[in-house]
Amino acid sequence: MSEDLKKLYQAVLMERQKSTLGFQKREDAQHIIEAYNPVCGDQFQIYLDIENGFLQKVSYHGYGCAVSKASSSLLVESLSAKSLVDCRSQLQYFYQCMDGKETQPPEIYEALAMSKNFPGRQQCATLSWDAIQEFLLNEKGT
Amino acid sequence: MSEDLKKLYQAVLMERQKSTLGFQKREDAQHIIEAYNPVCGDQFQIYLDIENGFLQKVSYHGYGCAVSKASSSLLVESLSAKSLVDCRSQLQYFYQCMDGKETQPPEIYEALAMSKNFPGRQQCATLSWDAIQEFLLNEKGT
Amino acid sequence: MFDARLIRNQFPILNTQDRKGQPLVYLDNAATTQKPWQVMEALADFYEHHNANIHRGIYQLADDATQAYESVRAQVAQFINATPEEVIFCGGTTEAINMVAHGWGYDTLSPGDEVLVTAMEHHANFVPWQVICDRTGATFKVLPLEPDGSLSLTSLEQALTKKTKLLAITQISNTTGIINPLAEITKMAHQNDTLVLVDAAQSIANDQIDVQSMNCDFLAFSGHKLYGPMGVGVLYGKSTHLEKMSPFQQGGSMIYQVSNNKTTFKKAPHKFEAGTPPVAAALGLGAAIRFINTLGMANIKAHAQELRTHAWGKLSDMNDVALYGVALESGAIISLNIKDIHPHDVATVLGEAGLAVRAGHHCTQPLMQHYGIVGTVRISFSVYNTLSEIDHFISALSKVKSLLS
Amino acid sequence: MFDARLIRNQFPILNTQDRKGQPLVYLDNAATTQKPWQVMEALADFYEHHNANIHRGIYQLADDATQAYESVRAQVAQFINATPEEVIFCGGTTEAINMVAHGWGYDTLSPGDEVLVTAMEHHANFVPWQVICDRTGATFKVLPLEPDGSLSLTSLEQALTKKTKLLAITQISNTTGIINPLAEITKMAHQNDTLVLVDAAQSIANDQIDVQSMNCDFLAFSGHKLYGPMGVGVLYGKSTHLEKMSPFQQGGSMIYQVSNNKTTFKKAPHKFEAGTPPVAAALGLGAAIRFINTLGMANIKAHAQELRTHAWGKLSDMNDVALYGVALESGAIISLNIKDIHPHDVATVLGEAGLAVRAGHHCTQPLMQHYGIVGTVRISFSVYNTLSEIDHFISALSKVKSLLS
Ligand SMILES: Cc1ncc(COP(=O)(O)O)c(C=O)c1O
Ligand SMILES: Cc1ncc(COP(=O)(O)O)c(C=O)c1O
Repeated sequence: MSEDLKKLYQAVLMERQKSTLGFQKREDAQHIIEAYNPVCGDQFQIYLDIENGFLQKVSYHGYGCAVSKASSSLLVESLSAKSLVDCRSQLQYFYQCMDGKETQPPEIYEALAMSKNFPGRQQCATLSWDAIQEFLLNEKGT
Repeated sequence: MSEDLKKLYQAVLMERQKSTLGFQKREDAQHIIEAYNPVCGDQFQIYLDIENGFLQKVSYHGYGCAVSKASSSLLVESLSAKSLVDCRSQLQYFYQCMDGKETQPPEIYEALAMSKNFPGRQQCATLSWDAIQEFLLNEKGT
Repeated sequence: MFDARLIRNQFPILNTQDRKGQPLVYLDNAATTQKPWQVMEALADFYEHHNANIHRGIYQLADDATQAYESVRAQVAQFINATPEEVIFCGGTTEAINMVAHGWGYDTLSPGDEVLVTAMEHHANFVPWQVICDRTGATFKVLPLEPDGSLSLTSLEQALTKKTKLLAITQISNTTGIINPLAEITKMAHQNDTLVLVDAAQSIANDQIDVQSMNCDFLAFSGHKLYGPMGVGVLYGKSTHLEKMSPFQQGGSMIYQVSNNKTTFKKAPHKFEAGTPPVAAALGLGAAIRFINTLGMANIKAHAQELRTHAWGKLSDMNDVALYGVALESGAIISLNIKDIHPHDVATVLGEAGLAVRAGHHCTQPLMQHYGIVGTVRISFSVYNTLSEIDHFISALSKVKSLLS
Repeated sequence: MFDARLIRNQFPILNTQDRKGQPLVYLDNAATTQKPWQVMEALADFYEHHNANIHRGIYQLADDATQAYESVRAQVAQFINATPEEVIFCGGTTEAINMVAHGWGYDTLSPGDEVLVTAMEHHANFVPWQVICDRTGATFKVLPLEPDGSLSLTSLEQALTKKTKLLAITQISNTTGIINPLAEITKMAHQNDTLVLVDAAQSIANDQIDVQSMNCDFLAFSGHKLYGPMGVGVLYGKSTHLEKMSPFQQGGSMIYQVSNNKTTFKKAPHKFEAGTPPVAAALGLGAAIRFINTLGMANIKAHAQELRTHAWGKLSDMNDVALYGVALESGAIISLNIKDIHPHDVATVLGEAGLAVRAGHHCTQPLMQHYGIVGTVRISFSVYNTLSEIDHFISALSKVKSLLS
């Protein structure tokens, strides 16, 4: 069992997967964003409202692997109650960690970044983030 | 230049090709039979009448290579004024010569049979004969 | 029977190691099989000694290439008990099915007609029918399955009516390995004048196929699932159907005569082979069929059954493993899930241990919807797999559980 | 420039002999080129080290295969100055054109619309348009040529109207080598909002192609005419068109989501690649492009021009030889006839002398009808042909005449 694999799965991810942080359906949300990977069938909805330029009541629901779930849960944690501006920079920071460009990433980001060492798993770590990024691109306002 | 090639082309074929034996359009023929090879585009019409069970006024016209022309001309010569029965056995004899099953074929048949030693040329020797054979199959009467 | 360990020597890739120095345990044969050296040899031999475009050349090379290509057609015909005129070369199962869906379907289907497929079909035998029905106004019907994922012949009988113009059905499910009894099914269908297209992608390498006794109207398979190269496949069709069917593609080699106003086509099979075909790949397929014939299909089938029975037994002893499909009378495929662990996570951990298995929906989303799941872990067997590889898989599964649950 | 004699060493087949012990003089490159060893090596390497089905695997092998396949897509994109999303792999030129004719044409064309082709098109760029026009009720128009077989831009300008939805045109005639000035032609066509599909089957190996400066809407070519394997080809399409275009085939790997009622497709290029693609052949195409890049397209073109000029000069000195097309600014192809001798008879005699040339209509029957002939003898050149091979051909022609006339 390689070290990379342990890093990817152990501790952090397992914990998050078991916790239910942010795992909640909310059909009356202002925005329901689809995150879908046609290759593996993983599919999440991200629920959020935007109030005065801040993301509120962010949650997610759906089905996916440990990596994509942990990553979605992290997304909820990272973007909740942030302004659109802050969300955008948070996303940038996240992708820098994923690309290994950030030299001192938080432990959980570092663990997720390990996914790129595993065939076909890169997208799992970024699935929900990619969906939010596309949403924010189209969303006017700062 | 191989012996086979000389046999195929020399003397007999050249002579026939130059001669115009049976090379004649006849739009008012009772039967006009198409012989067409889609691969090379060779295309002949065979004209004939059937009178009391005998092939009459057989001729051919069209465009093709030296081998298919010689073979068509030979066909005209071989079937003219023959009864349907005799035509059918003549065809059988022709194919036996082509297949090398006849041990003492006439010189011209033997020359045509050489075509099977040359890539893509087998059909040239039998093009018109194949068309007549199909015609005779559908033609009732003996 | 044969010794799988000896057969492995004929497959160069099985003697290589991954980046970590682990040997390859290849259990993804339903996706594509590995290739014996004879197949690579056939490809190289063609390009080094016989390469020419076929059907149009008047020199030795082109003639050799044409004859070699046509002799594989005869070989395929013999392999499935058809005549060469009924064997059409194409790119693979997917193209073969599209040829019928669009070629036959476009001319034949109209509103009121129905096309019936089962809920266990691969997308390749599902979506083309959905699309052509949409275009022609015919009705696309999906036959539901029994809870275990198998087909009920009673339901099938009820679903078949005079309106059903065609039934498109797989011989072996690529997800569960379930085998459909096709000889019975074609009999049922023909009573309603329903044509039957058989997707033989999974059966072609695992069971003797006889299109006469099966009495199917069309049958499709890919070379690459039969130890042959990618990029070549076969559509079998009964001559009476092929005569009437329009060519899916048009181009060189399939033309009888072309003019500005009118174009006529050659007879089958050439009518359906527009353009330069994959000649080398076809010769590779020929080599693959020779390889299979040497082993003997009965032996191949028995070997796969031995592996499957062994694996199914071990897996059903594990109480947090869910198995899909049925224990017996199945193809060389098993689909499973470990409780609360996503199939991709399972496959990643197994992959690290050198085990190549597939995880996901296996291009059978309707079947996933039937089971109410998103995906499975799938293992599938071939002539070179051994019982000890299965044991290795089973013990790796335990590691997965300890890491992930 | 390069020395063709040294290049020959890279082509194993050129070092073999025919049954009579004669070396191969291969002058049928327009039908298919021979393959350098790098291409065979790429095929074998894939099957011996990386064989797996792509796009769906979570193990190393499948990931390697996917990345290798996608890297060839990027390589092709660079080769023709496109982006990878605009590069669709398929079976060859014929399939590429059929994808557009049936995918784009079916949705777009209706009565009153016109599709324009030229009388010099290969059947592959003629018949699919004829068929789709017939199905949709659009008008199929064939642009006549000048007596020498070339295209008049004035006639083309007159033929293009607002009704012309698409112009399908070859870059280089596969029969005469005539080159059509495509940058000018696309400009003319776009003034009428006419899309332009370029058949690059003959130009891809003989001239630098830049889809941006050519500004074509679609472009099609085959790997096997570019030193690559048979069974793989490319359709380039501008992204805006590809987004809207329906997939010609449906199946695995191109699906976004499938259910009984509705199916959605992925984005281009994947939307157009249903089923298992010819991965090894694509890698072979990658090796072929590397081979070409090493030689340099400018050198390749100059070499072909040298051979053509030499051959054309010698042939035009022979007073019973008719030449078709134009002397200058032509691709690596010459078509001819010897007075009163049928092209097949010429090719048979040449074939006996080890010379591989093509005879017939070259899948351009409308062009034959234009010239009022049934066929020609065609020679076509490649990087490995030498001036002395041309001389050998010329002297063999004399033998043909002495034997046959
Ligand atoms: C100009 C032209 N277009 C199309 C084709 C068809 O190519 P393929 O047979 O590889 O599909 C050819 C080659 O035969 C050609 O020369
Ligand atoms: C049952 C079944 N049908 C069709 C296909 C499609 O085959 P291909 O991708 O070779 O066209 C497959 C393989 O993926 C399959 O398993």
